[in-house]
Amino acid sequence: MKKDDEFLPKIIAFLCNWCSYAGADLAGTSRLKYPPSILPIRVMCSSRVDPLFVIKAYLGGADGVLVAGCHPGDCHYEKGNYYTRRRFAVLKKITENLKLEPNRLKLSWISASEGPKYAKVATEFTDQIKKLGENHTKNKIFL
Amino acid sequence: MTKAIVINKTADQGLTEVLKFLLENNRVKGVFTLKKINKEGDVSYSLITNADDLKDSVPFYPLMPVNAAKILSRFTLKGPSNVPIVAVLKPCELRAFIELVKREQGSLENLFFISSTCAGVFPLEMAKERSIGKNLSKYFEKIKKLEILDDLRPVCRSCEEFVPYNADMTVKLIGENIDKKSIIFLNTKKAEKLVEGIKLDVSEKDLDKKTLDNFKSKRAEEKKKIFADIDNKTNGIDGLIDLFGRCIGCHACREACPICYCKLCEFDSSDCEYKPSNYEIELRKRGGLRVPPGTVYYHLGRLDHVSISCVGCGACEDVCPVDIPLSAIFKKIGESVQKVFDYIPGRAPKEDLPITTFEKEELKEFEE
Amino acid sequence: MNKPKNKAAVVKVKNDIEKSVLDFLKKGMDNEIFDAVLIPMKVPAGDSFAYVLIKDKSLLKDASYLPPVMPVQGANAVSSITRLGKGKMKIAAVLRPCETRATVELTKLGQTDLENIILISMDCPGVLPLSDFVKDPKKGMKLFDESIQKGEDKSMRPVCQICDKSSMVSGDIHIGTLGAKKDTFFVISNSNKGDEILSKLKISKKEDLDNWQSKVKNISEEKLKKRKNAHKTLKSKVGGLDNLLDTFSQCINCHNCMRVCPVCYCRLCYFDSDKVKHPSDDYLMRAEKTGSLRCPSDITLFQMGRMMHMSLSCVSCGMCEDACPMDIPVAQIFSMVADETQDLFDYVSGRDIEEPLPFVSYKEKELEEMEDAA
Amino acid sequence: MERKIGVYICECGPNISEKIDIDKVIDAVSKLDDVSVAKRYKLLCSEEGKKYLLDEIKKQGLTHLVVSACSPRDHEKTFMEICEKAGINPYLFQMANIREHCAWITENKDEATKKAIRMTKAAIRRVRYHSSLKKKEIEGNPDVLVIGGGIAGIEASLQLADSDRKIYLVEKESSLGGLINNFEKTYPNMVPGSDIIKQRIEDIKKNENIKVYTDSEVEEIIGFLGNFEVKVKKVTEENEPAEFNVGAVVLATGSSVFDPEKTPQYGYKKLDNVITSLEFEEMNKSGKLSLANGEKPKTVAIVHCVGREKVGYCSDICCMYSLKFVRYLHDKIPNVKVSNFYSDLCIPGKTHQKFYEQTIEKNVDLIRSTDINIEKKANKISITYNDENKNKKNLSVDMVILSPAVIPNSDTKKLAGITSISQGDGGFFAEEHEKLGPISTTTEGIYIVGSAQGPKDISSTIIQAEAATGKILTSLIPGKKIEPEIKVSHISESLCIGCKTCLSVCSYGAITFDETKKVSVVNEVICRGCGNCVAACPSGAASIKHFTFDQLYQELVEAVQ
Repeated sequence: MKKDDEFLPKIIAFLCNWCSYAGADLAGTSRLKYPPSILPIRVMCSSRVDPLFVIKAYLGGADGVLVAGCHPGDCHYEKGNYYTRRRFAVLKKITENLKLEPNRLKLSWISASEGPKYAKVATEFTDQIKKLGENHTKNKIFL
Repeated sequence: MTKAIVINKTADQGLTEVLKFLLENNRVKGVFTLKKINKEGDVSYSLITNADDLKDSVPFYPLMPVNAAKILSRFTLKGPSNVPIVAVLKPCELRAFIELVKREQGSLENLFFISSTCAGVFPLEMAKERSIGKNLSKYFEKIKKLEILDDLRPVCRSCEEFVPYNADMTVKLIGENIDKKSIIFLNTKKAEKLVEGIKLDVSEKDLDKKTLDNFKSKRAEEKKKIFADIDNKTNGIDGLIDLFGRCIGCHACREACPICYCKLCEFDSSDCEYKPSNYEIELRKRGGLRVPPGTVYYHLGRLDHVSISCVGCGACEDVCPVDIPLSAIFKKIGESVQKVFDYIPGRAPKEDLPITTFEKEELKEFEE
Repeated sequence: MNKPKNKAAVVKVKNDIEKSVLDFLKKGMDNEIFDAVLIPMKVPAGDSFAYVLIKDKSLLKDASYLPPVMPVQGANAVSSITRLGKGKMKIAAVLRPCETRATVELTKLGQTDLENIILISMDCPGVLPLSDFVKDPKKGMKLFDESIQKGEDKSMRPVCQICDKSSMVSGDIHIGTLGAKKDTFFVISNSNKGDEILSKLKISKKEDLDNWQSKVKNISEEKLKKRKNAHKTLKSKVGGLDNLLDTFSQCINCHNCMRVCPVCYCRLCYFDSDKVKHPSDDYLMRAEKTGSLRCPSDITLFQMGRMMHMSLSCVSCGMCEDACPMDIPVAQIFSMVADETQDLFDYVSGRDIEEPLPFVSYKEKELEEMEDAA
Repeated sequence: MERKIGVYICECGPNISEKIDIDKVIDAVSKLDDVSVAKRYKLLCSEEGKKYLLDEIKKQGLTHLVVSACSPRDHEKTFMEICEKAGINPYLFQMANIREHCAWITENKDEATKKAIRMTKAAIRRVRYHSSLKKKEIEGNPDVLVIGGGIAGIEASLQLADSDRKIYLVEKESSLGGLINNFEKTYPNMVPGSDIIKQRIEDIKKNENIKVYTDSEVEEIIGFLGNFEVKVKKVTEENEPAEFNVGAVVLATGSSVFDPEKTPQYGYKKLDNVITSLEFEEMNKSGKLSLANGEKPKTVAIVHCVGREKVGYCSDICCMYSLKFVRYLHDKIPNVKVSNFYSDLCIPGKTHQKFYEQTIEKNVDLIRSTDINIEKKANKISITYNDENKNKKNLSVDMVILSPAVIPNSDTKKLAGITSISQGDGGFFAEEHEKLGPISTTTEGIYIVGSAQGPKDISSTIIQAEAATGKILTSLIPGKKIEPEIKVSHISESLCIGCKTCLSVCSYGAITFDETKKVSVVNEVICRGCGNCVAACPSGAASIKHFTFDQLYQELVEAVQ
């Protein structure tokens, strides 16, 4: 187990193809710098992100999970992200009640033009996770 | 004030008399209610079509063998009943059925609902031991005095939704002299029409709000305790592992849950099977892994799927072979999830399921 | 498999047998005979046990090869690991005899791949009823240990009390404790895999097994007697439609018995499928026939259907009874039925992987007694 | 089947090679299951690069391809084409974006390398669970259905017909032309409305490419770009609806006006000589420009923005036609006094300013006002209002013309239901995107033209008609096959429990319900593949191609391991 100062979190980032993934691309092309903690998984729409994926990621030992999509109203598929938001809310409530470190989960709206915002979210979320430390579920046997 | 039938008999006998009238006068073709089914006095839900069989009916027997919503769903799944049927349900069962109807798992058409202010039921365990019979008098004594009987299921002791929604008739079952007088409120025009011409005195009455509020506050107290207790237990991942560690993966909770209506549960599907390589990865990470895996995942996933509609009926806990305090967990989380959308499952058939609709401006507190 | 077992290896017990068995397994891992061990382990809360697939040897010390309860049927654990393929790891699976036999049945049914699995069983004293145990685990542990000391089975599950196959060897290696000299136990090989392992571990099969065999023989004969009697009384109690209905009167249709049954391997049970969902009229019609219809209906249909589907493979492991929220003696009833249906074909479920399932094979001349004489 | 996965890592010149130790990545992945080759190359998207990849796939006999390089948004297509050329299904391919998401954003080379390894491994794991997808092609029907016989519909029909498209033009009234029929003249150049419309109607009648259904309404439209089944019914008779197939649909149902009765302060329908702009156009065209008692009005008030607050938008055209009315009045009634009550004047466009200036030279008062109230005083109409300085004022006139807000046509709602095109602001048909897709809708192949999409004057309407024509001509070329989305949802009939959750979350009406089997069914050609229904389905009955549970889950597993 690493010491916290050198601890680099593993953060799964579900990015919608049209906004957030493009935003992340822009962060790259603008050579912005953010921690290599973010591991992007591309989906066509944030509404594809089944809450079960988030649970799986958490139980699998991901130190953080980010779900990012187009801003409400700008969804490439019209309404997808509104449903994403509702599903996320339910999941968040569950983790809150079970004290399952709800702060390891994050929902963000990042548009294709918001490269800087993506870098900011990535950096801040990483710091937040560093404060929380490692997700210990990765050592659990009786899951 | 509401019209109400008043009979100088116990609630059970009183309602049975009304049900008899309905069957004999062909107002309904069937009565769905609890009924004694053998000499041992075991009680089960029954669909009664012959008025004589009503003699064994015990509509308000304090037991929930299964959540009746599941049976009504099975009954109307392939289409509405072609003939009028009256069903006597507990408030939580009625709410569960409404939730199922919202999910196309049943139909309200041709069904009349009779419910009651619900004093709660005994654990299934006691039916197994056949010890409910000797506790009946105690049960009614307590409830007359608006006291909460300790032997009742925790989820009942802490239930604040004991006044039914969407019932055509409501029977008074909480408060004084329920053993002498049975008062059956006719909440809907439907109900009034149904009992038209019944040879019993009908008068204007009201559910004594003060009594019920008083009772509700006691339930609220109980709930505080129970929630606080479960809150201590649900403590992060280790808490979950302690809670669910003894789960044997029988998934009876799901089978008993009225809201779990899927043909094949996601958690029994191939999606949840570990491939050899997945085992290898997990072992590399953890050194060891429970087999079959996914115990915590199953319960978290089920929480995600049902919490929005959980009516807190407690069926899950009743059937758990290893006594996991499921109902408290699901009730607590259910309520806090439902609060987010100001949603009470089964309150109104017309109300959209929160997961099938949205507001453009909402839930800002969940975004960053 | 099933070669005559007249010789076996003998292992010295250091301080206690459990440790020695675990030690034996550890040696197996040390010598890379297997990469992982599937074995029961106490759950963190300490109120039950669960199967754990162990790769990190240090975890072995917390394992227990003979837990006092059977919360999960080991066969399900094995199939969970190998149903989708044998994988790269060689795995030693420590299972009770009935679990081993269920595993063999599942293999015949294509639900497991045993190529990389080494099945290790032991003389089984039975297990305690699960529901009692979880209510007071400490008491349970004590009770179980005492019962073993005294060699009693009265606190074990009813179906364990009448188990005549508690030492049946159908896996690769069997840990024999019966008839062993003080502070030793037998390691009996039952397959080439088994022999291979013993030789790799440099344990030679010199000791002869008469002692163990005769002891096992006595016990199983005695238990068989008990079993026959138990079944006889049971038959008089549940025989006949009325009695049967009465027995299942409290069934709440949760299908738990089916879901925990190791040989009920279907993904979606026939009795949960659309085939058993009918239009409202059907239910009403049936109600009208008798005046009222018990709901949920078709309880007996389900139980008999299940007998039809799995009684030939039933290993009387008792999972169903453990999991029944209404304490219906399902396991006893099924063991009774299973004995008779399996007798028809002189079949013992899980006895031998080479024995074909009765329903996928036939003899040209058989079952005359079932045919119409005329 | 035995998998042979080829992993190729692009140096992208210095872009990746300087930031990531590519050889380390190669070492890390070349031992993985099913990986038969892992190599680096200087620039895979270059012509030589593509050729190299093509040869490699063939030479190595690869079954699956993983490319660690730039963003799939840049070059996924490029490499998929190479797969196709090389004879492996393009969907047995996965990209790891180690440039934008790794090389360019990470300071430290070791860390970048570690992340690149992780990302590449995840891609490798994912690709093992990919399955071949077959390209779908359908023969698109080039014919077009145009709903609405006003100027918008007429213009679209004629333009399309000129390029030899067969047009079905449906109009619910008995004659074509729509509102313009009533306009004596049109602003800004005051040419008679009939000039614009008459000739066109004649052309339509002559054109055998155009089949006109008057007194008819569309009853049903089911399908997708290139293939819509249409039912059209005559409103007047009880006969079987006409059925035909088209490849595209133009919604040109136009608009009507806000009912001033909803704003009683204007006295409409309560007082004589208070009329709406449309009534005035008719009256004016019929030449009987007079009061109820037959006399000519000496003083006329024109009230703009009637109902603007109620509908919540500016209707764009009212100011201009209200000024046009001033012209009408002065042409017909010498020295008539006209007063225009407005709240904000809307005079956009390069020619309109001139029109405005010429108009106000005439005997007309432009009164900026609020809180207008109209009553009868003696035999005159009295208008009380607050002027710009909030002073209460009063004016008596003989006649009041109300210019009500423009609202969607009454049957918009019905059509919205039939076409599952949602109604946007003000109840007009919702365009796909306000700026980027002003005439397209969420259903490919259905377009909105004219004031069905929002208040519009004639010229903008014609612009839109031309735009729609362009879209249709380019997307539906006779003989050319159209390729619907492949990565679409599928709902397992055996697992679906029929709760309709998926139906309520689908934005495209791509899911229908089979009432006999009580299961949901995806129309694969309408589905856009967002995957919303998949996440919504509790029993895992819904799945989406190329983003299956397995594919995403396995990618995830590798990423967190």
